[in-house]
Amino acid sequence: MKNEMRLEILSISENEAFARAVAGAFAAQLNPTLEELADIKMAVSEAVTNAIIHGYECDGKRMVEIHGVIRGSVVAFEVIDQGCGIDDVDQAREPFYTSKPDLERSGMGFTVMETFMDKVEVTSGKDKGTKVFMLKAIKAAKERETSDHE
Amino acid sequence: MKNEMRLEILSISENEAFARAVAGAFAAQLNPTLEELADIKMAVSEAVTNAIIHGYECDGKRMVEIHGVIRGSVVAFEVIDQGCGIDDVDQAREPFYTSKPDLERSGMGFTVMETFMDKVEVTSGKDKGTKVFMLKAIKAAKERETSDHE
Amino acid sequence: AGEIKRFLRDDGMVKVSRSVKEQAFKILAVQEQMKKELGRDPTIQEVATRLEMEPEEAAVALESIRSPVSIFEPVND
Ligand SMILES: Nc1ncnc2c1ncn2[C@@H]1O[C@H](COP(=O)(O)OP(=O)(O)O)[C@@H](O)[C@H]1O
Ligand SMILES: Nc1ncnc2c1ncn2[C@@H]1O[C@H](COP(=O)(O)OP(=O)(O)O)[C@@H](O)[C@H]1O
Ligand SMILES: [Mg+2]
Ligand SMILES: [Mg+2]
Repeated sequence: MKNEMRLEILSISENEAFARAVAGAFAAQLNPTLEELADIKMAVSEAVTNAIIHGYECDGKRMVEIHGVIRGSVVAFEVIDQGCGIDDVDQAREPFYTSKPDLERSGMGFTVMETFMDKVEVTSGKDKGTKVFMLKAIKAAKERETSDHE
Repeated sequence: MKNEMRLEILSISENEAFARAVAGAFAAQLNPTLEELADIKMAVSEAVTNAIIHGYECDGKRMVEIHGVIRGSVVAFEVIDQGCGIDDVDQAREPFYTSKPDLERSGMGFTVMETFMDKVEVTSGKDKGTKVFMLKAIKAAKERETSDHE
Repeated sequence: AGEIKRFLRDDGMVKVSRSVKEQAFKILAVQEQMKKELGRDPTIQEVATRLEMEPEEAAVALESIRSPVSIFEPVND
């Protein structure tokens, strides 16, 4: 299968649930299992939340971009903001690191993405915005059927 | 409430269902009844199907744009393609008119949009693409509660 | 990380297409029930809250039983 979508949403926290639902609907076309779908929704959701909360500091004016691509049995998402950017990406990706401890953030956003997706790439720079690319291979329906009968 | 989204999807028929799901998830933020939700999804779906089938003749290359806006209790969608356009919009909007009788289309797409939405505007011209704007007012949840106690 | 995964994964290998359809039928059942309770059509939020879902998620789930071509029934195989 081959498909593509681009979504832009306003940076308000109400749109986190919307983005999660859209990512789920897009990935559903590959007929994942419930757990795979939950993984994808959770990972995309973390990236979108970061773009809204950190990138744009919830200004409610600028737009977060979400690109979705399906190629064969792989689904990939890119979550892009033109916000404040990340100074030290390696540090940001460390488990429990957060620049906003006051907000009761867990510092586990990137860890969640890395755990639930097969690949996560972060491109960012101070005042240059942030792009998070992630992909996951979905076991094809046919393959699954075969392994069910093993 | 105030919100905004922009979606671009590839013009393949698989994306009709995806667009419908996205429109539904977006409109859900205004807390409609399931019936209002179904109305909106159906109307957006007809416009998207037209863009894919008529506008782009399913080329699977160009993108259909869907803009969603929420202002107060009104949700509006714009479905835009850069395709072949419509020569005679008044004729196209007539019930049962279809330029593709061979495809078993019903010719009722525009009629469905007009029936299920509060307003439908079509801007189009030969080779200039087509823009369909539609809006629907959702009874606010508060109003609904009040009328419970009447 | 393994624990977070395990926690999420009690659902095992249930396919999305089947379970999302089940969700959708539950949504419709709750809608009918609430209609009787309230004497009016419930909103998507009211129904979703009772099922501990997000309204956006519920809206997507309903797609699985309404459309002839469903995002939950892929054409890739
Ligand atoms: N889109 C972004 N724009 C700016 N900074 C970001 C962005 N995403 C992540 N960060 C930075 O990386 C840190 C770690 O992110 P994350 O692991 O999700 O933890 P948390 O969001 O809980 O702080 C954030 O605290 C923030 O400083
Ligand atoms: N986006 C579009 N681009 C080009 N032509 C369109 C578009 N939308 C509608 N039309 C024209 O208007 C006609 C009527 O549309 P509609 O009422 O949806 O009926 P149907 O799609 O069943 O033909 C179509 O047959 C087509 O000729
Ligand atoms: Mg985070
Ligand atoms: Mg039509």
